[in-house]
Amino acid sequence: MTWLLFAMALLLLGAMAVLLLGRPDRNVSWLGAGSVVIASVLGCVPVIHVLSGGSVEAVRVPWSVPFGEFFLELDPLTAWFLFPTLLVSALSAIYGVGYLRSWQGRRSLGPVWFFYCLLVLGMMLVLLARNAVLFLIAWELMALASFFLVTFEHERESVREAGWIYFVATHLGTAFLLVFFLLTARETGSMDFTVWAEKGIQTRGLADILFLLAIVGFGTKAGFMPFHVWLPEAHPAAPSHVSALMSGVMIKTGIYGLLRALTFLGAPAGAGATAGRPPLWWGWALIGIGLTSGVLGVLFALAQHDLKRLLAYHSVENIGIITLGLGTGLLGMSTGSSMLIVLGFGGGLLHVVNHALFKGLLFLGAGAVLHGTGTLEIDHLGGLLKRMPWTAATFLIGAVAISGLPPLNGFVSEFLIFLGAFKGGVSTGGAIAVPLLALIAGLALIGGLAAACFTKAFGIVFLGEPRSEHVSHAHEADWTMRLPMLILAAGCVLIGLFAPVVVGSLQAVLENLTHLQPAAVSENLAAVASPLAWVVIGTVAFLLLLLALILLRRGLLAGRRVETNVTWGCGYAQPTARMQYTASSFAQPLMDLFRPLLGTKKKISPPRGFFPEEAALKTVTPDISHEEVYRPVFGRINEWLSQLRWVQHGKVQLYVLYIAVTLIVLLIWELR
Amino acid sequence: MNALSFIPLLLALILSPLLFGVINRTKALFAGRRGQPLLQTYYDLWKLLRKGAVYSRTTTWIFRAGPMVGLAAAWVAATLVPLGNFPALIAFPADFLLFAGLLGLMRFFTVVAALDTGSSFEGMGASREVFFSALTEPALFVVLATLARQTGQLSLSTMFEPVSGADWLHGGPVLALVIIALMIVLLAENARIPVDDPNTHLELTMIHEVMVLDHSGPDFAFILYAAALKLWMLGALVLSMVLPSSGGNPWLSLALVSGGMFGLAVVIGVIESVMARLRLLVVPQLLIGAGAVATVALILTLR
Amino acid sequence: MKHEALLWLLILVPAATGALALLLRSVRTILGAMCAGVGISVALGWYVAGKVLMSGPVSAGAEWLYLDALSAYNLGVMLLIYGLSSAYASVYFRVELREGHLTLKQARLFASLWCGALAAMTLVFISNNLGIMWVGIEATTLLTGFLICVHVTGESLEAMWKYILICSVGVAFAFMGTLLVGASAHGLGLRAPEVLLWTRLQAHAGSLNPACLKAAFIFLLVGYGTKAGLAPMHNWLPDAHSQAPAPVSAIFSGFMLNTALYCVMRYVPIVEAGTGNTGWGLRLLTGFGLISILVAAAFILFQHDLKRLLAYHSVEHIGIITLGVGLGGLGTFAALFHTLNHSLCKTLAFFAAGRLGQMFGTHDMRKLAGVMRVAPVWGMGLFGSLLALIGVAPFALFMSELQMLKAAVDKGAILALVLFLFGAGVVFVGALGHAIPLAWGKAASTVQPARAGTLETLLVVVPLVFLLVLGLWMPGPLQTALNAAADVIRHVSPALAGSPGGIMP
Amino acid sequence: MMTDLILVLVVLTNLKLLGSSRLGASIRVVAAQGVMLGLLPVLAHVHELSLHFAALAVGTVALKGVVFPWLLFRALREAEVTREVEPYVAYITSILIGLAALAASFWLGGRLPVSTVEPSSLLVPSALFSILAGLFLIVARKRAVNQVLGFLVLENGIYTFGVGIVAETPFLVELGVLLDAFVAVFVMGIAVYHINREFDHIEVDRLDRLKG
Repeated sequence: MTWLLFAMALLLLGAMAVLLLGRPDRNVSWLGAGSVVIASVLGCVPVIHVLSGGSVEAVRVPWSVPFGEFFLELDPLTAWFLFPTLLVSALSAIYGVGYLRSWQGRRSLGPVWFFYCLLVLGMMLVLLARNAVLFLIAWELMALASFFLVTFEHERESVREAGWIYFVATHLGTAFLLVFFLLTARETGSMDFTVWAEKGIQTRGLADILFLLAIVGFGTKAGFMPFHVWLPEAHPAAPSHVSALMSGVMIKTGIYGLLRALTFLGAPAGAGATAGRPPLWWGWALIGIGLTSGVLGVLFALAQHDLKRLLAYHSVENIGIITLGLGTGLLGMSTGSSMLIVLGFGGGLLHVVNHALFKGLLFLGAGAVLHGTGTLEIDHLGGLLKRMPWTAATFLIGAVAISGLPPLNGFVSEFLIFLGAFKGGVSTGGAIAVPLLALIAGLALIGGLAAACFTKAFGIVFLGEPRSEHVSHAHEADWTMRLPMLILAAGCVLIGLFAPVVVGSLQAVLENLTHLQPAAVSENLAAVASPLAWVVIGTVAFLLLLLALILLRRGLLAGRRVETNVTWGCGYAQPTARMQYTASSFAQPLMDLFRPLLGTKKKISPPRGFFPEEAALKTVTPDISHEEVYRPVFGRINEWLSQLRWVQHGKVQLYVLYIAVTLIVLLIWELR
Repeated sequence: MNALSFIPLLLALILSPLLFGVINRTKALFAGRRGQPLLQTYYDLWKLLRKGAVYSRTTTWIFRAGPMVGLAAAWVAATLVPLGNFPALIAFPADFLLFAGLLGLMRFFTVVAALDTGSSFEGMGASREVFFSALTEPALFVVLATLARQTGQLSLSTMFEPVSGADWLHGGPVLALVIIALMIVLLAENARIPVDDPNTHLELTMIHEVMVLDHSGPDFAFILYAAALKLWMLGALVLSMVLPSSGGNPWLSLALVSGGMFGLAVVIGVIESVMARLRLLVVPQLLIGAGAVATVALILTLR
Repeated sequence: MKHEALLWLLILVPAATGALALLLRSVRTILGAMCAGVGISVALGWYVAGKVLMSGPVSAGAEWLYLDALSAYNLGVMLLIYGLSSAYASVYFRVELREGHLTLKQARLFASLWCGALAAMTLVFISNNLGIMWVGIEATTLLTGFLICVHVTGESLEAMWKYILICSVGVAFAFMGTLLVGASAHGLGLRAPEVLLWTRLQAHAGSLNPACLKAAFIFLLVGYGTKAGLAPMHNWLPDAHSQAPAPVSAIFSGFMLNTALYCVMRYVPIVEAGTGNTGWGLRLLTGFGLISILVAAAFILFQHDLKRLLAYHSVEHIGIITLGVGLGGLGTFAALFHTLNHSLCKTLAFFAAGRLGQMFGTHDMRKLAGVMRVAPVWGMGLFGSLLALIGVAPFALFMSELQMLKAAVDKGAILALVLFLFGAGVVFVGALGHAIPLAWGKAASTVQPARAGTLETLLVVVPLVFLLVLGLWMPGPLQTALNAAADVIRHVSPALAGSPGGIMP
Repeated sequence: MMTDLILVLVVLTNLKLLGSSRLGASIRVVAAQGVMLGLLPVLAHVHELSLHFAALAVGTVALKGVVFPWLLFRALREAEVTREVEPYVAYITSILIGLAALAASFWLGGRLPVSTVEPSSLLVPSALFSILAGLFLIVARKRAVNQVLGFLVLENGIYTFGVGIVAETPFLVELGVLLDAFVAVFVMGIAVYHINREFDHIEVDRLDRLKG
């Protein structure tokens, strides 16, 4: 624990230092990044210790704030989330040094690093806090810091708009959390998470209400449909290393919060006894949310033209997948099936880490593209692989991983969830089977669409011929930006190759989260580890065969005539870049099929005459919940409140009349 | 695992190219031609392997990696597929996830390799490929879920065991529906009529063929072989369900499966001869239909 | 004893300074004298308040002057605000002077009224006689009336007229209420001079005439509520705030409103005890609080004038404080804490608004944009205080509102909770929508940036840091003070008074 | 006996105010009302007439009867207006409303268990009525002067009430009231003066630039 305290102190110091130092920017970047990196390294020590079965560590310091106590605890669940947080924070920080270089001189970098340190600190506190007040403060600190990071390029109108949407969304979410915490506090008569976990919520109705509150409150941060509106706005607006941090780990604090909340609602405690079991509909609800977020998320991603927006929607999708895992776990809780619990929660938790890795990687890659070409319009890019080989290679790995394909990490976590769903769906009766089977079909669809989306993203951005001038002056990122991407890519591969080991490491966190018997957990984990061992064998075989083929091909082509020529274009001698398939045309068939869901708007000016001068097609896919839910609701409230304008319309007589009426009405009412 | 368990793999590796021959023969017969020799595919492979290669200046290592990844993936996948009474070389719970994953990987790289050429035709093919596969994927998984529910098994080798009359009696409709769905998946995944026409070389109409336009020499050989393997594997799955059980006699079952595979090839050939390729706009309906059929089967298992 | 002398001095010092200001001959000396006088009374006041908070109430002049925890706490906060505002006023008017907007006459008028208002407000806090307390409020109203139109313009006159008329009516009601309270004590055998002494009434609260007391409280609530800016009696407030010079708006929002609210708080324990502790009065307070929050929220949404926006924020926060008192228990504590936070924050906001207004020459937020770039220091002050005002953690206002929510939940006042959250949510959405362009929007090219001096920087940084610290750490003394003050309102018997048991879990 | 008479007169004067359009006349009526109220305490406490009441009476009469009218007439001269033009509520309606208010005041007065020194059942109701009438004048009239008058009537009402329960209200406070009323009117007078100079009218309903 002391290590963690040191780490946090260091972050605080770093924050203050960069703020005070201010200039020169170069050193500021190194100072900020350095403190984050060292803090992360320090923090990882106890985290790994706890995850490897070490004892839970806690520190309680009285804190002179009403109901507040500086109570931190590092249990496996916290450690599990803390690990990716620290990792991605450190890597993004290193990346940031190179990424922010282009702003040097134009803008003092002190504030951005200040808030970066605060954001990391906030996330650590959120994960560690065991006192409601402390948690809320940390939660808000996180929101505030990230708000200032999102609005880094506040000269741009769109960025300011995004910042507004983001802050409003997260703050309204917090409102629900406040109610959640205060109601729980009232029920248990304490502000202490450990007490909450012990007592749990016994009254069923209240537990249901709290569950819903938690879903809205934490779901807003995590990005459940339809509370996700801020994601596609904020992530593109933020500097890329911040997007990586936010999308990779910050939104996971929502998932963490939801899990933590479940431990209060008497759910996990009841895994054994029928007493505290959650009702079935909780699991149904989560699976429903997961499917909605997953399918709609990936569909909207497919419809985007901006690379970072696309990635942002994929975060929604992956949060959906994680939620599917949690839902499976909850169903397990309701039925007391340790298999479902372990596979469901295990898969969800593992996907949390995996998504942190590859989504972080992908955002960093997108950042490198932006840094190199100055645009994120997918249809303006192309052929970048030749100019940015490292970025392209790592991005490819990320793309394969996020599509859930072997041999990478995405496949592993989805394997767990799928396996759980199949086992449950096969063995049990309708009430459990139906959501699980829906999950199977849905996850399969998500997988197919994700593959489609990332073949598009990678293929159009990095392959083919450059589609615009932007690409021509593209340049590969420097090592500060490359190194983090390489490390993350390595992470994706390693988790894929050592899947059984990784799955084994879930032991501690699952015991801690679900209160199952260690035996129950370990045997279920073993039951999934053995197939994964086979998967790994298959993977190795695959790689060996691939190697063999490479050698074979080289042998075959050795000494033969290998010529290069233009792409065969059915007789076109010189295929120009304009003739290539664009991202929009690539996605068009799927878009047309799902038009009803997406509400894509097309603006076509078709070619006219014998020698058409120009023709244009423009498609925009506004966010459905933003358009259909929030805009109307906010508009309604707005116009409803503006009915009150006349109250203040300038006539003093009227004002006195209000007073008189108030007085007389009260008198008559109270003295009647 | 004993020697027998290598049989499905070996048969797949050796005989898969023959399927194309049989299909083409059947079609030729229907068209009243003599048609190419049965072993034509082998000749083609051999010829291609001995050729040099031409590459587009646009392309990168992705383009070269595509075919090899595809073939390697197909090989590994082949180890998971049972054949009639012969269980697969490797069988473990939920091995079909790895199977599907490998096919997905194969597709992923074929597609990016196609996009690597920067040709609009191959882009078009790629687009259609991902479009259709995104629709077949759920269908395939629902089929798997149905079988898993029906048999209570979670491994290809045990799920796709030959079915006895008894099974047909108590689960007849389910099996029938599953077979239909799986057949459609097979045709779509292997770019056969009615989804795609491997014969025409009018790019606009094609999906799989057009994606590999620019490949040549050994690369193309790999692709061809991988395609044959894919056809064989999915075929094997369908076959395993329709084949009657052969009381454990290896030779009998060997005869059964090899006969069965080519019977299947003939069926495909017949389908291709009597049906026309569907309009592209209609294909999604067919695939979604497959998913629907599979779902009906699943619902039947739920009651 | 010497506390007596001090209590008298508290009124005399500012009064004397005010008189002196009329005689001085140069604007700078006037401002200097003003700051000096305010400084002295701040020192005195804090000393006395500290004494009281440490070691119980003091009284003087045959109990006509009386200072207990509640009044001491409010006095302390008021003096803090006054001190800051005076310092700021000197900065503000120096600029005016440089630009030739300020004549000697105006300076004299301002300084004397400024100090007079201080004396009047002090009188409100230290008088034990409810009648005198009322006189103090009335005097404040009339003195500050002229402060609004230090610069005579059409708008400022209109604002002043509305302010004077509405508040006079309100205050008249308050007097009616005071009389009724006196009437309710009829038959207790209290001699005439004693009947309005708060301490006496407090002692006999149980045996006052309930019906009469209810009527009295309604009059008082409406009356003082008008002065405090509770909806629907708030309409004078945005006009006055938007037209008065920034330092004046600062004390208006910063503490004049709270002074009036303090008078209401004074009556709460008496009314509660008199009406048999049924929470009758508290319900009224809750109602007014919620209405104020919602009305303010509505007007914040579509506001274009920065100072009017801040004024409506005052309505909202006064509403929040009232709501807290209405919730009782922890809510009272939170309300008093919120008083401090809001006053600091709002004062800072008006400081910034004033200086930025001088730079941009307008308060129209459609023209007033990009302040963070034009004037980093004051921009930070404005943006920071706005964020704090809309309840962003880790600023102190978040804390007090959190405690208030807890009070509501623990009391089971779910409707109040929901309405409060709804209002706060609307305010957040609306105000943030104003604040972001304000901070980063595209500034008009005509605006010339102004470097902020040391004093100005201090005026921005000190309150912000204060709010930040209070949000993350509540000093023990403050907590005991708040508890002691809250216990006066909650009417906890002296034995319990001051014990943290009131709020700690 | 005398008290009742005065109180009745107060009520009547109020009704007169509601019905009159001439500002001059209104001012005089209010002055008269002030004088009567000034005498009220004396008459109410004939038996124990003390210096306190004497002083109070003198002060009241002086202020309400002399100073205020003077101030207001000055304001009138400044503004060169003599009559209220088209008020929000027509005079007849005003009087009817006034009667309704009178009824209401009696009802409320009955509800308020205030024990007055001289048990006069009229005192509380007429006080309340004055308050309501004053409010009505402020709300329903356009001329600033009229609103000052309204405020005065309101103050008179409160004063009446104060006198009624004078035993409980210390002398000092009463002087405070008088003083405040004085200053209030003074301030308002100056304000009217300023307004008139700034806008060359004193029609309050045209002071509506600040809104929203």
